[in-house]
Amino acid sequence: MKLGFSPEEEAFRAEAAAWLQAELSGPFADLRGITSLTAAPDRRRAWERRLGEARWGCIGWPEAYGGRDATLAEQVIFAEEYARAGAPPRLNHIGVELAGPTILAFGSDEQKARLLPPIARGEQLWCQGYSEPNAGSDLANVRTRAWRDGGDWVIEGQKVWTSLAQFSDWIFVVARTEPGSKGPKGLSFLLVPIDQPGVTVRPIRQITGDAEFNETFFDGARTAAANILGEPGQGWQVAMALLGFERGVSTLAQQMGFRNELDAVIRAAKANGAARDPLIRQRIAKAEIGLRLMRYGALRMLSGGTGGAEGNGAAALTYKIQWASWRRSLGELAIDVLGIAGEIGDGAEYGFGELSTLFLYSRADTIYGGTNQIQRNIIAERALGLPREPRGDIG
Amino acid sequence: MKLGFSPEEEAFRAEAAAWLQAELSGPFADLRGITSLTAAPDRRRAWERRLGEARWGCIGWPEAYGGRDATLAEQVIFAEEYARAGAPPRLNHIGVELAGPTILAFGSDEQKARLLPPIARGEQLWCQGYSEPNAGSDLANVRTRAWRDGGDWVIEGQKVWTSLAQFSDWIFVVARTEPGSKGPKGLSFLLVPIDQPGVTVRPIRQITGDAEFNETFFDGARTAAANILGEPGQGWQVAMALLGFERGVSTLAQQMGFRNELDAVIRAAKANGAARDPLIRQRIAKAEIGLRLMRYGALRMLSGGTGGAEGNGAAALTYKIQWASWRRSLGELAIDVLGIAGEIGDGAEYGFGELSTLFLYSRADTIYGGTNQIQRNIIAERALGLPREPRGDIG
Amino acid sequence: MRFSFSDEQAMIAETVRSFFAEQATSERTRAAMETAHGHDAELWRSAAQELGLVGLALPEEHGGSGLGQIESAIVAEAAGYQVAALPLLSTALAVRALVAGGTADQRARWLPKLASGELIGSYGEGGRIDGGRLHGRIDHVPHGAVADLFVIAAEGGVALLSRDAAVVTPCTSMDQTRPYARIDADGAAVELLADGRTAIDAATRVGWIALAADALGGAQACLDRTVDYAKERVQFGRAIGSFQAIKHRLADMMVEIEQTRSAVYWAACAADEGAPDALLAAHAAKALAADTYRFCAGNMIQLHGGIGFTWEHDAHLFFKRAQSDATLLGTPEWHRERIAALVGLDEAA
Amino acid sequence: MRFSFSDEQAMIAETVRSFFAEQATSERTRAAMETAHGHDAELWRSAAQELGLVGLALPEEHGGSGLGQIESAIVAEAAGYQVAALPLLSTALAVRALVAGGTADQRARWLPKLASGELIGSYGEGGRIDGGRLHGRIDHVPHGAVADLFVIAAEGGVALLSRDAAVVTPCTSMDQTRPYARIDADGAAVELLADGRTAIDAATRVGWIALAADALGGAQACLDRTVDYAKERVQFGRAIGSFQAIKHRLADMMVEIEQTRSAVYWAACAADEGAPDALLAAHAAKALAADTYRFCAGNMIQLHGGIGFTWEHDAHLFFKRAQSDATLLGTPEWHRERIAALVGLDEAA
Repeated sequence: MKLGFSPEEEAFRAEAAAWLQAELSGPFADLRGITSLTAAPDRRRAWERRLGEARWGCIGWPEAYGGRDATLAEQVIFAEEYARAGAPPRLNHIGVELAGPTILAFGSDEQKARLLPPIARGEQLWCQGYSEPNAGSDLANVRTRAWRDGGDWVIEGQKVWTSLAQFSDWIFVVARTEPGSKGPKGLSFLLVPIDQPGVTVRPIRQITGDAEFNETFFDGARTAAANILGEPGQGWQVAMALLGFERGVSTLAQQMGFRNELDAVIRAAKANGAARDPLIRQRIAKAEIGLRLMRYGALRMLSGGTGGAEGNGAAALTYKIQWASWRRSLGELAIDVLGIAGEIGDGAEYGFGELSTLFLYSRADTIYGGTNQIQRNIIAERALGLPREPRGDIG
Repeated sequence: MKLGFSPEEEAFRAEAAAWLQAELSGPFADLRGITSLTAAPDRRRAWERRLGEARWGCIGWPEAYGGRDATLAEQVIFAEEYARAGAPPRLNHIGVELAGPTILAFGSDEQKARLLPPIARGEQLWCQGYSEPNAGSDLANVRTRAWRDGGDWVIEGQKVWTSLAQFSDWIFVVARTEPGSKGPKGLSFLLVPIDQPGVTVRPIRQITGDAEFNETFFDGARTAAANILGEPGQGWQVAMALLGFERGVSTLAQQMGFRNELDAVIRAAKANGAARDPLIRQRIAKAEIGLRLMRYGALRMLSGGTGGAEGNGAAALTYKIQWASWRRSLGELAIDVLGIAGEIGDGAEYGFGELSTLFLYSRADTIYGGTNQIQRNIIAERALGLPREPRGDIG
Repeated sequence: MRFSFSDEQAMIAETVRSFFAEQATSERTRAAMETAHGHDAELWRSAAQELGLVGLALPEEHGGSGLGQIESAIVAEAAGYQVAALPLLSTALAVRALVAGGTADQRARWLPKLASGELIGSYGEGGRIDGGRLHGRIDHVPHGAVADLFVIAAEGGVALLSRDAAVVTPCTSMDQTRPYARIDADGAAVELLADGRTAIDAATRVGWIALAADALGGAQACLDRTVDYAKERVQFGRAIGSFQAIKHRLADMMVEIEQTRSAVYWAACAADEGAPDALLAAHAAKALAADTYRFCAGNMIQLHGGIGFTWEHDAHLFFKRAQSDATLLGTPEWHRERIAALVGLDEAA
Repeated sequence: MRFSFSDEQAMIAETVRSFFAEQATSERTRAAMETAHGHDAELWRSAAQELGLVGLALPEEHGGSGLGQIESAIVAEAAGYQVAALPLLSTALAVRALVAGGTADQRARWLPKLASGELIGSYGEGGRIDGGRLHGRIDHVPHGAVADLFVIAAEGGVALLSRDAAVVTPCTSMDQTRPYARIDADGAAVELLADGRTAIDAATRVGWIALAADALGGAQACLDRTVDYAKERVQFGRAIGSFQAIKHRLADMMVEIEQTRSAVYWAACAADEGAPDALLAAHAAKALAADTYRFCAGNMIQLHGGIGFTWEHDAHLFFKRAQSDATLLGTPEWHRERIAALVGLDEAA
């Protein structure tokens, strides 16, 4: 057990920091400090390409596909330096952290050679099509259908909460390819180009007034037969493996965003005197503890060994509910620090400052990507071995 | 809607207060201020008789059975004055508040005439036999059996958590009288004298070090055939009705005990300086609010009208979880106010001061009489009309 | 002693519930939200003139019905149940300040017009009075953009300010059903109330109870709508209301709501009866109701899943009004701190 | 950078878990509790002499194994898992104070005997030192009734006190597995440590981590035992572990425990590496672990139902030790207040 870094690792840190510093005070200075997931999409597309050119886009991937074969420590360091430099959120987060690793795990050599390098070069952006309006937490209740037509798959149906679809080139779609099948059986994992007449992206306005998520409609959308990951009918296994990648190194980048948010709360509390309130102080301390422990929890997951009797595989199942609950609490803390002033926006349009928006937006955290209720089921059943919830339909 | 009392009611208050004052500074001065449910049983038996003689024992009952036909307001007033006078906990709580009302509701004229007056006179004390070791919250899972033998019922089995059984003359027992029946069917509600060879009472030592609850064993215990309440097989209906009486005027007396406990916490906080801690102040304020609202919640229940769209019948279902959770929180507040000093007892025997004992003892509040989990089921199913939990056995 | 509605109160409750259910629909509320004034003028006219709801608690001599806080709470609860976009609270604050602290002339001049709904009132804290003129900025004035008359608790006195005497700017407000305005008073001519301290005390106490009642209604609506949804929405082949996690969360909401109901009507009744614990009751009601509403509205979003945080669904209206109910006229923490003082924590041991 | 046990650490963990599971049984713990000294002397001898657990983190020159806080936390966690009745904490406090602040002579004289388990140490705060003599009363000295040597942080310095120089009275303690004693020192002759401030800082930091590790082990035991019970216990014809309310409560316990595990080993590792955030980590571990343990032990009682609050069942041992872990050496609130200061809340905006 060792938390410090070796001299070689510190040298790597210096290299990464220098490159980021040069770019973000030079050609990409306008992106420094952006935290919104939807701001400046064109410039952030350019930034993805720049990362790709310099091979900083997917450092954990094999060199053959545009990565650096970076060690865990190097990935941790790069995530830290990326955030420290004030670099913007990755527009291709889903391509880099979810689609890519899944293609690495399930793709054929042809697919890997064809699909991974454009992600690594920052040329092709990805989004995900999991949820459906009637499914919600019941991810396996897929109604989107696909069937073979000549050399193509044809897709009919609707996905929802497809974040970033408006900026993406590709979407992966879990579709029912065996007519009459139910639940997790008979599904396939298809990779679908977005820029085609059969795909329509419609933004969903949220509680914040903004629209970050979308509904995506597939109306005779087509993709080549080669764009299936795994075998037909194996879609559920691929999809579940992909969800596992959500608990990867990208969590560290996410945490850096949280760090910025907590720092903003602390600044606000100091500015308006809330920092002297013992109740607020306790809550800030709890938030600080929770944030630090997200980092060390992630390092435990990534280190892969056993920190306890159960091993870290089971512990990793607690990560989603942990960060989601933490951030929702941070939102509540933020608005309580601001007081009534936090309920006033500064423009004529409906919209608020960063911390008030955090209060509203963070209500979604405990819902998307598996509600807290679903997470507790998963922990209870998979980590603790308690009996499964009975389904009402397919048992 | 009116919270104040009329001049006639205030006159009643003066009469009750004067009588209590005379008794508790005169012949029963030694009982004043006692809060333990098990202390001084012989003297408290005498006190029950004195209450009975003066017809203060069961004032809400019909005059024919020893009561006063008191109005709701008079019952509220007496409960308040009883507590204000520092009178001890009623040793015959279960007879007065549970057994009596159930006999009134389900008893034959013969049973009422025979059983109620001795309760009203304070001559016969009662306890209850509901829970069984293998049943727990699943009250209907009764294994205690009873069958007719000549003019008697004969009882075999075991009950647990029979509080006050060591001081009681009678126990009511829910027993299975239809062999092979399951769940709530085939049960009967029997009234059984305790002082007989077939009944053995064994105390259960608790987390506090004390023993307030008991196990009660029935080994060929007998009771006369006349001592069944309702028809054979109707025991479950009788038992459920009895549980409803737990939400009666007696809640006000219980609350007066809680008032004393909260006052003790406030005194302790002022004495050791914890009262200056803003976190403690918030918790004390919450406790104060919760306590007040128990009173007004009880008055709403007892007033019987509609305070909201659902009517108060549904609202009454929330009372148990409300007081139990409140008191458990009060126990936690108490020990936090005391700090580490609260973990030290003053004698050589294992045992602690009132507030430390409250901390330990109150863990039981959210368990006995239906756990918080069971209470939430009841509220969700009966008040909100949500689907019932499926049983694993009898559907 | 009877802690349940009288027949008349039950009738009022029935009437106002039907009224708001029919009139204060989601469509109309959203239309009012779009104006940035958060005011359904047609609904206001009906409420004030047809039902006389605005003047309910006003003495009859001033054009009111001479009822009390219980009846006012019934109205506020029903309006809250529909998150109605109406200046009920702001007007009640101004009215109560005038009743308690205005001169006879001020009362006679303003109260009948406020009671009839002809004028809308509001209340703010800030600014300073100097030589009969109000200076400075007053923030967070509820429904200020549509108010005609303001009671301003300023340094140096409590002022009556006409809308045209100062600059009133609507604010982009998180809760669009009770939006705030800002007043910039650059030496506006004002009248002083006769007894400012009494006016503020009376107005804020009424405001606490009104906000608590609004929160009670809102929380109950969150529960009712979520229960309905939980019975209909099917996931994993079952109504989600059959999952114990959902059931228990809904039960917890009901437990809090029922305590809040006791608190609101205790506070209203104690106020009407002038009971010794009336102040403690008002603090308790405001503190608890705000927490309950936020808890229930947060759970409404959570239990609705994805649609619960869309703009299209009403859940966010409740969620934002809950936040506003919590911070306007004192946070729950502030009210509990007052209770801590009232129970004697600052007295010698 | 690797945040998981090394092979050697994993082996130590395996060894001590087996040792405590076999030796620190409920029967032996209860026998130790009955003595009012809360000390299983046989277990202590085995732990100190056969396994060398007491001297684990002591430099080899003083008879220790030269390991660090990580290994000490592994031992404390394993002991906590069994609520072992052993003066591990109290001795660690005395040892660490001596290592950090004792003179060379003091270290040489006492450390080997403490490491071997021949002597038991403890630590207390209170009293005052005057002319080389200790006066006054020192409360809440853990395992004081069986300790031979006390480090006393008094007004005027940090003293080394021998058992026979003062009156030591065992106290009836809520947690009988780590009972307190009271010391009455009526001018007892003491030696002063060379650097008292450093001694106290080092001892308390080690104490915080040790208590956090004890709490981690205890909380994990509460979870494991309750999971086992929930799988076996049948109510309403179903294993109670099939009810979602129970499942979710157990899941919540695990979520807290896993964060606590990260906190404890972060704090231990940061201490060993002298990391800049070591102090913050120690506060975080103590605060969180105490809350987690109380939460888990409370749930253990709740989910066991009636038997959970009987004396006969072990749940109360965990519940009481959790309370003791929370209050000894600073409450969670105190530690969080320290963190609030460390993150700069008292600095200018």
